[in-house]
Amino acid sequence: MRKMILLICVLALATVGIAPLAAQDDMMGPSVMLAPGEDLVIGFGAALTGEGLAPFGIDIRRGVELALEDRPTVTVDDVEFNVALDVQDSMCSPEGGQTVANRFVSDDSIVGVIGLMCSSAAEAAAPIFDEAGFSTISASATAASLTTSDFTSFNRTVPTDAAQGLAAADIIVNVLGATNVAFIDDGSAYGTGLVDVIIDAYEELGGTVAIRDAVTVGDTDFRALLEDISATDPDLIYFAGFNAEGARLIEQRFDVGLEDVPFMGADGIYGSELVDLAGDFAEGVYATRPIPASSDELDAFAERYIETFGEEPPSAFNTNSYDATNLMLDAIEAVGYIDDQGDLVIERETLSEFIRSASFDGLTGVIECDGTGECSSADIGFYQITDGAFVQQELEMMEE
Amino acid sequence: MQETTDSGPSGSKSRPKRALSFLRVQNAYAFIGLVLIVIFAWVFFVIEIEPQFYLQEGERARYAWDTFISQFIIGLAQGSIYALIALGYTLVYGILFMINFAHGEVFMAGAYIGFFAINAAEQSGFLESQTALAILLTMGVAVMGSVIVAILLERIAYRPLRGAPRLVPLITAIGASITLQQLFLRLFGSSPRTYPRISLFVGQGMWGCEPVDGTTVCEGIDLISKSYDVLIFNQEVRIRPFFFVILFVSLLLMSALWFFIQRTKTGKAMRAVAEDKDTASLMGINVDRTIVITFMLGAALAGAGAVLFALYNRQVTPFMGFIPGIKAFTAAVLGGIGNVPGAMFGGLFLGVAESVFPSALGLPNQLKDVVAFGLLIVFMIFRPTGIFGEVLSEKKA
Amino acid sequence: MDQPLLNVIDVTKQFGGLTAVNSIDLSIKPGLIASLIGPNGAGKTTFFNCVTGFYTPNEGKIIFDDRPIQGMSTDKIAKRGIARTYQNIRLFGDMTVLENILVGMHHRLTAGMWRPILGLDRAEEADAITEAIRLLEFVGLEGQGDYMAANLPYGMQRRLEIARALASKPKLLLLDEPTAGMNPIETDTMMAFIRQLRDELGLTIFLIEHDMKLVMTISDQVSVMDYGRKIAEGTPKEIQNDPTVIAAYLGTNIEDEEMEAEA
Amino acid sequence: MMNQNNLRFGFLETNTLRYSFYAAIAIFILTLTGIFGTFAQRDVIQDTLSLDLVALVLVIGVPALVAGRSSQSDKPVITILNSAIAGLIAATAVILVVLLETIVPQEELMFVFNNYRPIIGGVATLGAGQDNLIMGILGLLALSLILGGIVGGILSLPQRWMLAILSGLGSMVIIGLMAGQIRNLVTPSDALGVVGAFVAGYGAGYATRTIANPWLRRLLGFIAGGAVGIVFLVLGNTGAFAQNGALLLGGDPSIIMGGAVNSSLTMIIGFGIVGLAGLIVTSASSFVHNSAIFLAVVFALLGMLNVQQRMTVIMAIVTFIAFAAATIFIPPLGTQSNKQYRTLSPQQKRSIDVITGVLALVLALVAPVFMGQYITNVLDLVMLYIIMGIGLNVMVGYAGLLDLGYVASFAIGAYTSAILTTPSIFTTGCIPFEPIADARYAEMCTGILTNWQGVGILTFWQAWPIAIVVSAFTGMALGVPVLRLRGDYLAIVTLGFGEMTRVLTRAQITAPVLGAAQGISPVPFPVIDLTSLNPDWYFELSNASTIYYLYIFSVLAAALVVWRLSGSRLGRAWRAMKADEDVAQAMGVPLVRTKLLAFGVSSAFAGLGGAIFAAQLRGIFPDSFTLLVSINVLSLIIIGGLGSIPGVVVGALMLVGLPEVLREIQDYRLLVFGVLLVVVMLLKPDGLIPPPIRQLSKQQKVPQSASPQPNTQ
Repeated sequence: MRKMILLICVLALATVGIAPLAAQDDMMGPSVMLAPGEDLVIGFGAALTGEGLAPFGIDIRRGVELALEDRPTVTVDDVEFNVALDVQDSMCSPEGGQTVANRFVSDDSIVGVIGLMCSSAAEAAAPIFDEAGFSTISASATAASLTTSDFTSFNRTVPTDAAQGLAAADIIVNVLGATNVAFIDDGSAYGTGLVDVIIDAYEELGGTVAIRDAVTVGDTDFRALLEDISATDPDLIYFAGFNAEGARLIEQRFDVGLEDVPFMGADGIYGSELVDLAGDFAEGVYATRPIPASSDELDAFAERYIETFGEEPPSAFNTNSYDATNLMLDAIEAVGYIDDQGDLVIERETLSEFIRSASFDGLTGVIECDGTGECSSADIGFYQITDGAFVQQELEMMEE
Repeated sequence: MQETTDSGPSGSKSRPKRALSFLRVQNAYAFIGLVLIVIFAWVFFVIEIEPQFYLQEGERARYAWDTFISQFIIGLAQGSIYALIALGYTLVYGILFMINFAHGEVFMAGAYIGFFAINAAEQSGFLESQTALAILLTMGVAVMGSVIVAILLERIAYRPLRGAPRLVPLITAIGASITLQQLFLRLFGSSPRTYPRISLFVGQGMWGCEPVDGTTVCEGIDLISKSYDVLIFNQEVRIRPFFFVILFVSLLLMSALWFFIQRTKTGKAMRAVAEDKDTASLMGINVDRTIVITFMLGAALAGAGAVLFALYNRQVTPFMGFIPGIKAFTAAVLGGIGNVPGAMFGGLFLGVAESVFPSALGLPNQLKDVVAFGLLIVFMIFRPTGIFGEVLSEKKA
Repeated sequence: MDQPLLNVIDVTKQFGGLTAVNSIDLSIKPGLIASLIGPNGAGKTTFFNCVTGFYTPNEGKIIFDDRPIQGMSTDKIAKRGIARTYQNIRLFGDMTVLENILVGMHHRLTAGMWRPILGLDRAEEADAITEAIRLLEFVGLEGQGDYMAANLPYGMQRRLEIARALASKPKLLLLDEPTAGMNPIETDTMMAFIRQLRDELGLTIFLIEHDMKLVMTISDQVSVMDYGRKIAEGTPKEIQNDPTVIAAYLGTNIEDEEMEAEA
Repeated sequence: MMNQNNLRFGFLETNTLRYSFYAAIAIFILTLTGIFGTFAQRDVIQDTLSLDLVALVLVIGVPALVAGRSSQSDKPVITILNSAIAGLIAATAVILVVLLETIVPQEELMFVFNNYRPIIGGVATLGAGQDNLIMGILGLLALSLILGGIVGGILSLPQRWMLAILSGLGSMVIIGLMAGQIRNLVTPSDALGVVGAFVAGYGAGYATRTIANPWLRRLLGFIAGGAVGIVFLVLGNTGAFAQNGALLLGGDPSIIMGGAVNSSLTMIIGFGIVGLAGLIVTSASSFVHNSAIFLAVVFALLGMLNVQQRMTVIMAIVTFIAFAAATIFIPPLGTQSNKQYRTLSPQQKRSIDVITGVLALVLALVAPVFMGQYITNVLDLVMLYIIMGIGLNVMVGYAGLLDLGYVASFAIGAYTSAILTTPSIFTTGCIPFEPIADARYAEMCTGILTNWQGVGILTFWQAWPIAIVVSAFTGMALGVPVLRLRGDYLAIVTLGFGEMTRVLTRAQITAPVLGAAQGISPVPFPVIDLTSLNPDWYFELSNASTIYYLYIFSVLAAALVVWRLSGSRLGRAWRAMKADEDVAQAMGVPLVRTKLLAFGVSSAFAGLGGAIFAAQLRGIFPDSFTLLVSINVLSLIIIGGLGSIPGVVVGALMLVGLPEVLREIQDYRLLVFGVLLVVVMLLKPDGLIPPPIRQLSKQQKVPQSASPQPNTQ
């Protein structure tokens, strides 16, 4: 026993002695240095395997790939550097996010990171990126808390849920005229967060919540839930979640007599995948997405997407990630310089500062970063599925 | 086996002896009856009595008979599919005492292979011209697919471990389950595949006549895709005939299985192997073959269930087997694992419970799994070996 | 010596409609070797199970050491001083021989959860192991302590099971067919061993046995069961001449008997 | 290998046909998953060897290997021929896909096989396109024959040579894939210094064999290492290790030389300890000896990688040679050291064991300095699973109670600690209330923010034990209703607990306390505040490298506690209960108490891990608490060997660490993981390291009584 205590004391002392060693692990300097001819590596983290969300992750990756196709190199002071992508599966879990973040920060040749995809992963990863002075630009992590928690590394080219939620509430009450709405989320951080925001705004606008419930991701039979909803006679069903569950809800509505009740969702169900899954049942479904207006550039981009990957984009996030990549590359070109030895130097801090105040015309509208990491304009587009495709709707407010 | 009374405490106090099995089934039915009575009493209370305390004049209660009836029928349909899968768990457990964790993936494989079959039928126009036949063929192909996967599974992952510690096959099963999921994901992609929307009209001229443009059109009833408003017990309820098709087909398949186990020679061999593998092999029964047949039977039911499931819910993904698999396993245990009628009843009960109870208890539907597993735990406390107990074999787990 | 150590009064055990043990009275005085015999299926093991607490009798009393024990759980009864072996050997197969014996000492040791964690159970463990090794020597298993129990030969497993029972320092030892499956030489050794148990350790022994030679040689008292009832009791001599016993055996399955003896 | 019914026709064995047929089916399917397309972009050796080529080689080589191994012939020619045939059959599967691609229209093929990308023109046809497809196919066939033959040839070599080649190739691929992660771990100067000191110590060990006094020898080893340290110190002071210094070009400023430890005395002592380690292993068991030397080899290679920065051809060759040579030459040395170890007296053995243990511990404590955030983070997760595995082992491995809902206890520990340490949770359900929003985490966890509105907010150190106790007691409480259940019924009920946890943590009705899907965030990180002792002693355990220490102490404590328990009266009762519940009870083991203790102890470890996990993530989200956690923990203890503590470590490394290594094969990660799970269980049904048999009678001093005397009870 005495030996044990002694051992513990020795170990404790040893740790106390070593801890500063480990704490001073900021080996990786605040800058990236690249010799001529080396690749400039950008990290990418999204959910690429696993259930349900992988199509989104792949879609986001494709946006990045298209951006890199446009700009395979960056040029700093007339020296060209190839851009390479380090793709990592961050899954949709906090520990997945943290692992990938640690992986990126421990490879000090990685200049910046596009991602992470899911809010929960991004939130767990942000402190690690902060500590290493990294800059990340997410194309899909929309949780409101990400830009209100003083993270220095986090930026996004997609509007916060708060913006989309406010817009959605406004559309529900003032455009669709619904005042007795059933809200469903998918139990994810995205879904519940969005519904939380909408309900607050919606109740303020005078609406009543008919029922609030959630589905389980991966579950298939939602008819019992829809029966409960049907008993409340809602004017509208609002769903915050993703395609697979959205399509099932849309379709199973018909089995419980809710086919005449309009169905509305957010960017999680915007995209061709929903129409593929739900087919004719999806006719008339509403959705919002964080892109204010369809433009020629957007159409051309969509065409190019189909040409390259052989299918319609399953979601809208590829455009956001296209913008995110361009923002990152712009920033690198702007802050990078060639030092006396001919190496490219990118100081992380100036990179971060640049991104946080960047502003340019992107595919999804004006990208203007406000200093908290919020880069997307908060304008929201409103769409309805007509003849098997999402068609933008004019926002005709009923009153005002 | 009369000897059991004298062969030492090979069972335990909590495990009644064989001599009682007759009585025990009686008890099981009594138990089910009791449970049903409690449930109906509660539903009656919630719908008829409770609202009188708070409902204003002219207001409609949220939870009424029509909701209950609809949810009950929906639950039966869902439960039938659970039961079909549960039978696979139960058959394998009854013989090998192992949880075939990959059975959900066998189900998934059937749905995928069925998808390609029905897709081909749709492309060739066969589906439209001979709908019923095409669906039957699809089912056949799906069953074959499931069976092949199950045979491979048994061959590769389980058979070499016949003598290994009990938990080892459980881990290979988990490994096989992950492998199959990922293999299908890599092969067929992560986006869900969707079964076509099929209409199969029956009873032209008998039901389903509608006045269209002044003339009466009798297209009959669409057994698969459409739903109809029907009066049941004076309640207007939306019914999709396919609910009953699922129930009916499942019951048919389960009876066929029951007949197979009870009456055929192979079925008797299965029961003998379940009772005692060594003795069975001494009696000239080919144990390996019997075990393979058991796997095939379970897989066939899962394959058929998968097509029903896919016609019903349409989406097919590599991960679709996981949740139904867990639920079916729960159902099998609820009924008494290793027990065929138990799995049937357990599946139906779990389906109905999931569907009805959250609303009846006034809880959000989100908590349906909590309700389902809560019930399971309560049942397990009262009946530690499931509602029907273990009948396929008397051996200790 | 007058007070019986075990006193069973009118014990009945039913399984549903089947009465396995039908109002048995039996008492054993300390220091005796008592036997229970009867045809297969007579309810002998069920009776053992009632005494050791595996079954709760439907009726009747079981008094051990002046206190009623019926309905108590088996671990409490074990604590009172009854230990047993099983017809089909039931060792803890994937534990070593020594560990099996140490489990037998369970209720005599005192360490709970905290003392081992803090390393304060060393002295107790050392004593227990020393005692267990002595016990092994006593039953003739010296040097086998670190083998897996399941890997021992059959005869040694029997002895280990007895050693495990002895480890709990019982007052009454119940042996369920201790010579089942043994050849005549092994049976003789076992017989001597049982006697040694009583003589050297002063135990009271109650055994079920089919081997009549053994029963008649070492028993002080023999009880006979048939169809759940006790049909006779007495010294070996008395039993050998009892007409009901002879009828029971001849009338039922004397063949089994002979086979048993030959085995 | 399995050898049932292996007949031979001419030179061809049926096993060869059997295995290569299975392999061909697997390869056919694998090719259809688009494996060659996916791997085409990934380089193992820069600009020389891409991953799809490695995949092709594996696809042909593994069947050849299996076929060659199963061949019973001792004639090398036959082995070689069989391997070649197996390789040929395997290649046929790839060619079938090529043919399929030419027959079936591409969009139809891709409709069914979503991830399939055309392989013609890729590595599978050796670069040949549609025009000279025949040549490509023939080339592949020829290649497969040759490759199979080579594999067969390697198999026919003496075992040690064969192992050497395989380990050389394997480590080359692994280091090549991980180059980006590990290239900055060790600088060349550090590597040179440390390996130099080690070698000096090792040499001293051999030189001083004749000296009898062990402590004198150890001192000499220490001095030898220290001398190397002094040399390097002098060199360092003359600027040899400056960034572009003369000794080795291109290295970063080193950790040891120019980094954190500036005191020359500390550095000399450090090198001395390395020298001591080098000396100790010359007379340690072969396991210790071999692993130490392999570690040194890896260290040297890392130093070289730091210079090269990529897996260049030279680096690949050096890696191959280093590992091959190590595999050939180290084991004989190990045998020698083992021999020496055997001849020592028990006391000396013990002292060597103790020193090895302490050195290993020191190594583990220093490791995060070298490993970088990523690897440390992976190790953190591995250790988390080790803690949970040790805990679950109590339940499953010892007490035989199958638990599929272990995640429930884990979640309870994590949430308890998160709730107790986070101020925001009691109010608005996770949005930090205003007065605290600006406060720094450190202030929160040093307890400044106590008694906010009557609710005490605790530091991590206060919340930790509470979390453990809460977990233990809820574990016991959940155990009460299921006491009567056995085996798989218990499994399903516990699975139910796990699933209920999953639903309840994200349900709306629990949102005010648990935060639903948004979880609880931010959870403050632990702070060790010893400023009262020394103003500099203020440590924030805020990143992977620092939280590592929390984990490693927990692992050691958990292992110690469970090791002690398993050999105690309680542990024996658990194992007896597992073997036969009824008999155990009849031997006086009180079942209820024993079972509940198993539930409690087991849950306590999950709670312990959960609390650290919450602090590590700095937030708790329901996504972390899925059935997969329970399954993973259960799998790792079974793969490692039920009831074995080293088994848990190996199992956790394999099940948690390996998927991270497999990250490099991206989309195939989980597929390989699943296959490995099956394969390991098939090859080692008792686990990788089955629990040891406790040699109680040896550990006991010889019984006092020499003569067998009757038991005087």
